[in-house]
Amino acid sequence: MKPAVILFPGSNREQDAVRALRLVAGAKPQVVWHAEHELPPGTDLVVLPGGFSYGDYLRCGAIAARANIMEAVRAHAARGGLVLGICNGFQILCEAGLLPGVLVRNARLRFVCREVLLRVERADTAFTKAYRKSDLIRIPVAHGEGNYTADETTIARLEHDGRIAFRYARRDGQIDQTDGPNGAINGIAGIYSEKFNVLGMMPHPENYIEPEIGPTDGRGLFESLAGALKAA
Amino acid sequence: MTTPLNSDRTAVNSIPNTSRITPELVAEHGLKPEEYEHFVKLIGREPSITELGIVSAMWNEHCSYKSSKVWLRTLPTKSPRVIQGPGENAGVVDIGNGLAVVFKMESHNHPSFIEPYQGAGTGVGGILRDVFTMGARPIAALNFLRFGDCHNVKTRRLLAGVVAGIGGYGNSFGVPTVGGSVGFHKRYNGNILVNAMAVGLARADEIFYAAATGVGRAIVYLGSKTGRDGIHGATMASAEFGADAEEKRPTVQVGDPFAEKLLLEACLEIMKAGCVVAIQDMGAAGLTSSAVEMGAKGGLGVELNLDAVPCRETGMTAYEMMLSESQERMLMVIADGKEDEAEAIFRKWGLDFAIVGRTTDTLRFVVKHNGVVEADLPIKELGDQAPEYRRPYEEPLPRPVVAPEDVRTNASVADALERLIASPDLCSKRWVWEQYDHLIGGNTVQRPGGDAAVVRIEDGPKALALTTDVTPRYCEADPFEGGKQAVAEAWRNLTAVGATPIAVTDNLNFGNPEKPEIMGQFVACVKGIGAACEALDFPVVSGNVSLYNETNGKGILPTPAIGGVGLIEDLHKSMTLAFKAAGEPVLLVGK
Amino acid sequence: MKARVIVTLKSAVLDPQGKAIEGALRSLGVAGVQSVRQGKVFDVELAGNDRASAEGALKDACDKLLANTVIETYKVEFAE
Amino acid sequence: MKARVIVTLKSAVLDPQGKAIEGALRSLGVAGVQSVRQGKVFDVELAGNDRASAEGALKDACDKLLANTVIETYKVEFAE
Ligand SMILES: Nc1ncnc2c1ncn2[C@@H]1O[C@H](COP(=O)(O)OP(=O)(O)O)[C@@H](O)[C@H]1O
Repeated sequence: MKPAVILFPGSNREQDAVRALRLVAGAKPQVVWHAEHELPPGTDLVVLPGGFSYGDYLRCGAIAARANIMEAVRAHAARGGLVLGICNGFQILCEAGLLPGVLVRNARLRFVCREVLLRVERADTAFTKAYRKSDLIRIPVAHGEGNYTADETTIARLEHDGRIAFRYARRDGQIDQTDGPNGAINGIAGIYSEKFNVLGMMPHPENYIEPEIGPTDGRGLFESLAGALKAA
Repeated sequence: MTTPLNSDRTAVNSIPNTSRITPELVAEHGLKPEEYEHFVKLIGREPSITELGIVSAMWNEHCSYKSSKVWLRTLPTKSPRVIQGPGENAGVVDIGNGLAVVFKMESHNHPSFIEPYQGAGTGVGGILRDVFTMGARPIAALNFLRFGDCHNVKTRRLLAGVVAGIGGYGNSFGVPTVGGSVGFHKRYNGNILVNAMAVGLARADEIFYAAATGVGRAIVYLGSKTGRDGIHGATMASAEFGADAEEKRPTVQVGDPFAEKLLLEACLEIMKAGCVVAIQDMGAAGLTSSAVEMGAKGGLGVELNLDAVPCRETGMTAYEMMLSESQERMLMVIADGKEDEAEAIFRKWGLDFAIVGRTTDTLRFVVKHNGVVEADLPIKELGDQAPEYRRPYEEPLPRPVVAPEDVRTNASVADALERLIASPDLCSKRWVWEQYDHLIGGNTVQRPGGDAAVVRIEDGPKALALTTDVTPRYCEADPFEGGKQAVAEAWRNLTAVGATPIAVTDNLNFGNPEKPEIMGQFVACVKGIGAACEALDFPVVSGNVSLYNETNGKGILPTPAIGGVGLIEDLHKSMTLAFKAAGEPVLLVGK
Repeated sequence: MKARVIVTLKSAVLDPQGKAIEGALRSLGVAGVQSVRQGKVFDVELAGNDRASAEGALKDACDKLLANTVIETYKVEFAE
Repeated sequence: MKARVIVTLKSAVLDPQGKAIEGALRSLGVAGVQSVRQGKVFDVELAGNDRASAEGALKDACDKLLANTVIETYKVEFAE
């Protein structure tokens, strides 16, 4: 497994991502500066980490989406390479057009940092094989703009194609319509690209991997990636 | 730039002023007549307007601690662990394994009242800079907040703005905000308290200090550009600089957490590359206090060439540049021959970098602009010989102790409990700390909501415990006991999570020290804090004093906030406050 | 009645957003951009048809909430 | 040359910020406010004096960066 973690000015969870890839997937991630034009040779997973790239000024992720390295990320995705965008990374993927829709301000207009329950919508992708379908996992969110929205046709297509990766759920497994952290449409917490090789998600699995710190439900995502890339 | 060294050691005889230095002008700069006379005697002539601005910045309460210094000196500041006590940007304490914890607390009360979001945000920015200037990467932030009566609409707006501002800055910068305190009382109606604390981690043998060394070394300006932010002497300024002065001089700065994050990374990189001899952040009184402190502490002169200062606005005068409080800026002395390497690192991060001066052997602080000497002052006197007061104070009379049997109530225990839980001071503060990213970094072992926050150090098993405490109404009732109690509470909160308390920082928020009863509160609180710290072997390694906090002429409750830091050797042995199982005995310790 | 309120930072106040956008436009090769300052616009729908009283209400809104005059200035415009 | 770009949310897109402001204005007793929508304004300083080429550059800026056309629309105005 050869992951590359992209560092934009203002990224701030890149070390959290590196630690998760190291501890859970046994990888030695390379940190790649946004101004580069190429990914390190052999890169098989690109991670866009959390943070406030360019201060999230203008719109979250908007300026980072136009960075040099994004051309290489686009090409990598087009070849079927795996891309994981977490939080700001998800916002960047949407702004770059690698995923549809957009993340706008939380419905309550406040930043929110708390643990949420996520329902795993499918367990047959490179990102989720270590989970079971409909598993409820505990993962924290930490964002001010995680309210996923898109036009009706886009949402309908995402739903129809099974491209919702995770939804904010209640304890009984139902979608959290009222009390979700951010008001996202249909409780959407993460989505896949058409070929299921690009995943964008608001919650932070990389912060829930060590028993010393808290729950470890985030490990499954990195274990899945390790498995998928070993098999490949 | 090739400014020649200031080789002639005699001061200039005079620097022409366009407008006269009148007593009114002196007063508008916050200098008492006797302070001004003292200054004139020191320099042997009438000061220039720029010099007046410089001395007013250096000798104001905030920079010089002139009312509090004599009392602060009574606090215990040493222990075998203490590497650096008060006097630097932050305190430094050894935590073993070659590591040190670097921390400090600072107030941003007034700006937060005027513009809560930006005021609180720049408060966080300032304290983070204090910590990373010393070579430490910030690993946690806390905040201590007091607001007025919570039924006021104004209070709600202030609370919402301050909390959003703290989150807006800390979350974007990328430090977990793991704890703090929020309280309400009508005595804060017109003067809220916003105290921010930052905690960083550094290698114990790679701490950076403000004292400059070496003659002829480059003094470098780093970070964001200089604008007319927060310049003091407003009334004078409007006379001197035209009618649009109000528009030109916002008294509140806008923070740029993004620039600060870049500044952090660039500073740590440049330090690692061995480029830095001395470093000081430009906080209040920006360029003035940073340059003077670097020189005064290092026993060197400083010559600045303001033509090289990166400015955001055109036509800035020397006076304005020296007093600007623009945020996200630093001053550094660069190691010989390392200028290019340092510059390359800063450019990579997209930050300004300019050589704005040199160290000299003259012990004078010389400021040049457009080829003209605008200031030429003795640097030691400016830095170290600020006036110091032993202000008159009244010994506070502790309020009589209230006996439980004298308190009449017909509330049932259940009703009383309900009222307690519902009171704004005691209710859950989740609404507040959910707006702070308290998990970033992946090291937050205990989150807000417990007795103290616990943050893992690197990959463990060590961890730090962090808390901020004081109960202002105790300090009002009996300042000495209240001061003691604040320290004891911080100590208990740390021990309750299994930590050994190692040191404290403080933020002493009081009213007008020129009133003997307020000064009396201050003195007694400091004595109480000192007594408790002494008894507990809990040294004070950094802190901040905020005076003149008043609402309609009446002082706030005396509020000496204590920030406590404890060390946990093995985080697996730390404790949380939740009951773990049914049927277990509950013990009460103490009487 | 429709009105538009434009709130901008006073000219001497630092505008970190504008600065970041300026840099981004330059690096995207948009020609000739010298400076960018960002502000807010509020499109407000008001009851009634009396321009003067609407203007009063909006000034009130700005002073109370929409702008912090310590760092911002505002302007009220009416659609024809 | 000075220009102003105004970016607003498409009318079908929900504007929670505008809603919140609307509510706040009502509770502050500002009279007659029926609805509020919030947008952004960019005051741009451009080199040169050619209005047509400036307009081109700004359209470019909007399409490339200033507006997200999934949810927003924009308008370019020139100062007289
Ligand atoms: N401003 C704040 N920022 C972050 N955490 C806070 C803040 N205020 C309170 N908390 C957290 O909420 C919990 C309870 O706070 P407080 O009521 O002051 O408790 P205590 O009296 O036990 O110190 C603590 O864990 C504290 O860290």
